[in-house]
Amino acid sequence: MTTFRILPVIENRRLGPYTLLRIKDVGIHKYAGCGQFVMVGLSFLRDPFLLRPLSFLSVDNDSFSLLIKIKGRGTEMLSMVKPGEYLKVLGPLGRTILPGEKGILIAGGIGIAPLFYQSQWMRGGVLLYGAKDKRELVLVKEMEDRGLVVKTITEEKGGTVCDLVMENIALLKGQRVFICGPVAMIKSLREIIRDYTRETFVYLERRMGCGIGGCKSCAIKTGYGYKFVCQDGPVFPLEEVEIG
Amino acid sequence: MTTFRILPVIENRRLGPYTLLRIKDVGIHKYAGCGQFVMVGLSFLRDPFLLRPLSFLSVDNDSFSLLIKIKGRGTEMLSMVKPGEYLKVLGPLGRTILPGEKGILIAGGIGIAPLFYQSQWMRGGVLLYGAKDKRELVLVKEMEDRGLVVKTITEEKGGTVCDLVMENIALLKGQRVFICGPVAMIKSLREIIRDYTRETFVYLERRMGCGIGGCKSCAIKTGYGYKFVCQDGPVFPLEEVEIG
Amino acid sequence: MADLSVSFTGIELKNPVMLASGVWDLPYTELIDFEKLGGIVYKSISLSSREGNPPPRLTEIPCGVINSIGLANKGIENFNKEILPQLKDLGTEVFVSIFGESIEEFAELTSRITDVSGIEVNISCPNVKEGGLLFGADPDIAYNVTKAVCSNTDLPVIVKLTPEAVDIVKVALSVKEAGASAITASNTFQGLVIDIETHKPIFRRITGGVSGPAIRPLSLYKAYQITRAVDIPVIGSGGITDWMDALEYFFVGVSAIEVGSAIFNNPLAPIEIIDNINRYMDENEYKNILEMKGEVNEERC
Amino acid sequence: MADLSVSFTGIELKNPVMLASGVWDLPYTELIDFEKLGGIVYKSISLSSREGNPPPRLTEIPCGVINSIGLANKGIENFNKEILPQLKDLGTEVFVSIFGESIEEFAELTSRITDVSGIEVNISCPNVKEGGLLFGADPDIAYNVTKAVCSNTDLPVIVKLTPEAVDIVKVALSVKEAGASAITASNTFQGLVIDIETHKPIFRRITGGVSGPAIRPLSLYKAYQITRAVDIPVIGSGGITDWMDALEYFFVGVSAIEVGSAIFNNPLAPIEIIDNINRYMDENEYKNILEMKGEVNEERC
Ligand SMILES: Cc1cc2nc3c(=O)[nH]c(=O)nc-3n(C[C@H](O)[C@H](O)[C@H](O)COP(=O)(O)OP(=O)(O)OC[C@H]3O[C@@H](n4cnc5c(N)ncnc54)[C@H](O)[C@@H]3O)c2cc1C
Ligand SMILES: Cc1cc2nc3c(=O)[nH]c(=O)nc-3n(C[C@H](O)[C@H](O)[C@H](O)COP(=O)(O)OP(=O)(O)OC[C@H]3O[C@@H](n4cnc5c(N)ncnc54)[C@H](O)[C@@H]3O)c2cc1C
Ligand SMILES: Cc1cc2nc3c(=O)[nH]c(=O)nc-3n(C[C@H](O)[C@H](O)[C@H](O)COP(=O)(O)O)c2cc1C
Ligand SMILES: Cc1cc2nc3c(=O)[nH]c(=O)nc-3n(C[C@H](O)[C@H](O)[C@H](O)COP(=O)(O)O)c2cc1C
Ligand code: FES
Ligand code: FES
Repeated sequence: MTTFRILPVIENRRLGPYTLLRIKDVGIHKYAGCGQFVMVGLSFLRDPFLLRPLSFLSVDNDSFSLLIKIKGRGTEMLSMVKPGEYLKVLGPLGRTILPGEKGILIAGGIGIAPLFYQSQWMRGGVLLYGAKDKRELVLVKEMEDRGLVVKTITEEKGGTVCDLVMENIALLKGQRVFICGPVAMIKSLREIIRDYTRETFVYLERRMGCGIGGCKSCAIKTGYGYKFVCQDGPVFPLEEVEIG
Repeated sequence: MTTFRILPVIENRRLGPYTLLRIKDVGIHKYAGCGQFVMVGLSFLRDPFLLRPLSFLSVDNDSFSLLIKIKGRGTEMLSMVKPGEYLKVLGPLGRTILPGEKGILIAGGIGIAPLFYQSQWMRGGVLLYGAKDKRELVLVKEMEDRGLVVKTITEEKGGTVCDLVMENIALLKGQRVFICGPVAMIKSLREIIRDYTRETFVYLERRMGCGIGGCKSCAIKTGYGYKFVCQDGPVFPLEEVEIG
Repeated sequence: MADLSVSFTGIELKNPVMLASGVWDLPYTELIDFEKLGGIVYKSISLSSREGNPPPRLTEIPCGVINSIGLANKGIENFNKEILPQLKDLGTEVFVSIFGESIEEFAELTSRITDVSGIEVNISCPNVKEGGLLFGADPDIAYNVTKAVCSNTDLPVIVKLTPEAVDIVKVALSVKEAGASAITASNTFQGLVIDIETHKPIFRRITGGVSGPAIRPLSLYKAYQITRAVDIPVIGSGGITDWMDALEYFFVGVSAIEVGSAIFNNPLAPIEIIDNINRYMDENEYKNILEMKGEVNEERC
Repeated sequence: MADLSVSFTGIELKNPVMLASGVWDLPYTELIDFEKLGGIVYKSISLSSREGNPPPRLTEIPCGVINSIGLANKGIENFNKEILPQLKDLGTEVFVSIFGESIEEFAELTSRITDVSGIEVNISCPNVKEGGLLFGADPDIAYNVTKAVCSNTDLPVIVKLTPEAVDIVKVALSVKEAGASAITASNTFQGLVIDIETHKPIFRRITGGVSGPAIRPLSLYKAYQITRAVDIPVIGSGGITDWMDALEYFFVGVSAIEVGSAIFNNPLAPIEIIDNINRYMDENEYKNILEMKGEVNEERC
């Protein structure tokens, strides 16, 4: 059930280089499915004009959380919202996916957000997680507590997610794999893992107008013509989509 | 010395139907003259695009206060600023005036703001003060504590400022009078007091672009051609200006 | 309770607030109570399916958006079979926007449209190679397109103009002459955004169409010019986000309005506009929308 | 340290950031370090004093302003005696904008201007009865005005165009032909705001000129069209509020920019733009502004 509402922020805290916003929303756990996201904006403002797509990071009975990396003005302003202030929230949006019982998650940077949520639906598995530096590696302990085997790498020392995946390529054999991270990472991974995995899914991003399938702006080329990230995604089989 | 700075709000409280904002600004008391104002806006925002002109309500060593009546979107958003948040502040602006030792102040509604500041520079006198209802009569006690004789009237019961002035017309004889309030009130008062006062000054409002004499948008017709409220005012001899 | 209904040249709306073409689709029925809307203009349909422009197709600008969708749609057959039946169930007046790359295409397309409350002729899209605003910028072509549409249908024909026309009033007069029942003024403005990372235009087709509050004073002026010069009803479009924006349009004399990009910022905008116009009319004792029309004075200096 | 200086057709600036005409006046010297600016264009001066339009003269719109100042100024004599000496002391290049209601007025005005770095010819003001954008919208009149100005001065002549011209590229080509050293693209757009309390246009002259971030994608497109079609330098104007906006203009090939309404929102905007362009060029190893020019590709689809 997708709704548009004005909801209060009840927590704003730093998590590594990111901002974690918790938003009050009683009953949201009944609607927010794995793979879904919300469009969020500051109330009162018409500049920034568009709401910003953000993945669910976690959902409980009376609130949900978002993890925000500052990219431009929109995310900067969202990061500064204080408890007691209100946000416009449109969602849940996107198709729910089958998380699978276990499976492999591959995260780059802020890509951890939707994968962390996905892990809430899983019973373990493996997380391969790369970031620029140690500070950017967040929620590792929580993922381990959920029963995932977490392997991390940082660019500071070690290398990229791709290096980490290559080191652990055997783990991917015959598995369902979910990837979320920057376009360049997805492109490289595609080559690396092509012959190993059973199925590979990727969380994609696109500039969005409406977030709900109205404006046709989040088009992505697939083997079946254009699809829409907000409506047909944001998670797609990797082999179906043209990346970048 | 006019400056443009980003300054923190240190207090936001209700005062009657208005919002009182206190803004930290060490040393401002050395610059902010009687009759002057500031242009204020929310930092980060380019919509509302223009800063809003607001009179000094009070000034001390390390802060100044503004009293805001919500009129449209700009004042509404300013009223919601929380302590710890920052405002863009341009000022002090406008010409300083000679408050005079005593004299008569006539305030309608939010017109009390600059007159309250003026009274900080005076040594008593009389305040004739009208408002819609009792809740709108603010700062009366403080004015009395400053040695002013305060007479009030509300539209609820009693009538308008004009009624109050007529009742007390004898007080105006040969005095310097300062008026701040809505245009309709100024117009009526002009007729009522014309033959009584020694000099009458009026605080005027105009839509402002720059606030500092750059854009020529705050023009007001005077006996000497157009003048500019931000630069030549906001206080003008009543007889010199065309009202409304 | 004020009477918000409007009726003009064969068009009857329970209130003057419509959803503009292209910004919404069926999923919005989950969010908005369509029964409350005066009308809906479905996104522009072409004879055959169009895949639209390569992404990115939309980005934000100050107080608005710029798009290069390129009229992606699945064609008239799909519309008639899959979409229209669902639209008809929504409890509001259904208009369909049509787009052709030639006059013949417009004619043919028109002949395949039945069972709607009216047709909106899109000769104003800035994001296509053929047709689009090239048609709407030229009074003669605009005349011919309108004529072709009008001769192939008995439905009310609304022509949606481009603010990029050399002389929008001339185009308005032409389409009136050709038989248009009403004019929508107006579509998006042409704009350019450069991606400062790539140093290139963000869109593959270089320019896009600018919409949202940013263009409101510009669009309102176009609507104003037309209401004063042309005596067929005008539907205002461009930057309307709240009831005060809507009033500005009514005061220049439009008969209805379309809400477009505003729904990206606030999906409930159209409903809030209706509720607030209602409240405003009650408070100001307007009995019907017509009373608010055209209160704008002659030039005064 | 990057070299921000630019030099074109007789104009030499220490950096490409100028203050636009009409938004500032001498009191700004208290706020901004003028020595840091590439140049300043003083507000449009006419032969004799003009009192300007009746108030209100300006109001806010989404992400911008709309003005109807009407070129209030005290005339050329006052400028030469009272203003110019003060401007010359500011340590930056001084340009003066001129405005006439006839070609003869432009010619006469020009002959009375000396001792500045250049003249900006304003044939693009939307807020006056005679001259203004009526001149700038017509390639022939634009030609004649430019010619008249150029034949009366040895100073660099910059012509400031209106985005409301039927074909701005044609006008640009005309003024180039007539001898213009550079083109400023562009002035404000025409817009309308209705006061919902009075139900009437907020301005006595009905329309006003729209500026600020709201128009940036529209103005940028005009600048882009001109830089591609006309081979004299272009100065970008319209909606520039920060260094990223400025870069968009440089990437379409302008030689300098003017910052206008932005100073209402942030008086320090021009200085911050200069500092940030400097930083950006260092970070990206641009050695001079020219290197950033015109990286925009041909149409790609
Ligand atoms: C389904 C989905 C889920 C996402 N989940 C998260 C998340 O959990 N945490 C997080 O930090 N980020 C997430 N993002 C990315 C986030 O939406 C962008 O970083 C953000 O929109 C950038 O806005 P901005 O104003 O800061 O940047 P700007 O670059 O100033 O934005 C300008 C415009 O571009 C759009 N835009 C820019 N980059 C992107 C992008 N990468 N994806 C989509 N739109 C973009 C903005 O929406 C806006 O319209 C997600 C994106 C999508 C599509
Ligand atoms: C010198 C001066 C001192 C002032 N002091 C105070 C004060 O101490 N407290 C207070 O509450 N108000 C004061 N005002 C009035 C206050 O500036 C306006 O109420 C405010 O600008 C309205 O903005 P808004 O966005 O809420 O309203 P909107 O109507 O949405 O504003 C739209 C535009 O109109 C302008 N505008 C609208 N009304 C006025 C007005 N009356 N005067 C100037 N500009 C206007 C706004 O600045 C803005 O550009 C003062 C005005 C001036 C000129
Ligand atoms: C994403 C998007 C898609 C659009 N598609 C169409 C379309 O298919 N047909 C059409 O006539 N107008 C289309 N428009 C224009 C709108 O219907 C509307 O006229 C314009 O955006 C101005 O109004 P607004 O400022 O309220 O958005 C589109 C606008 C946007 C933003
Ligand atoms: C209040 C105001 C006054 C202006 N006066 C003039 C003027 O006298 N001469 C002129 O050529 N342009 C004038 N302009 C136009 C600006 O110089 C500038 O070209 C335009 O506002 C677009 O740029 P911007 O969006 O950066 O403001 C004026 C603009 C404003 C807002
Ligand atoms: S964002 Fe509108 S269709 Fe996807
Ligand atoms: S507000 Fe700009 S001159 Fe007064």
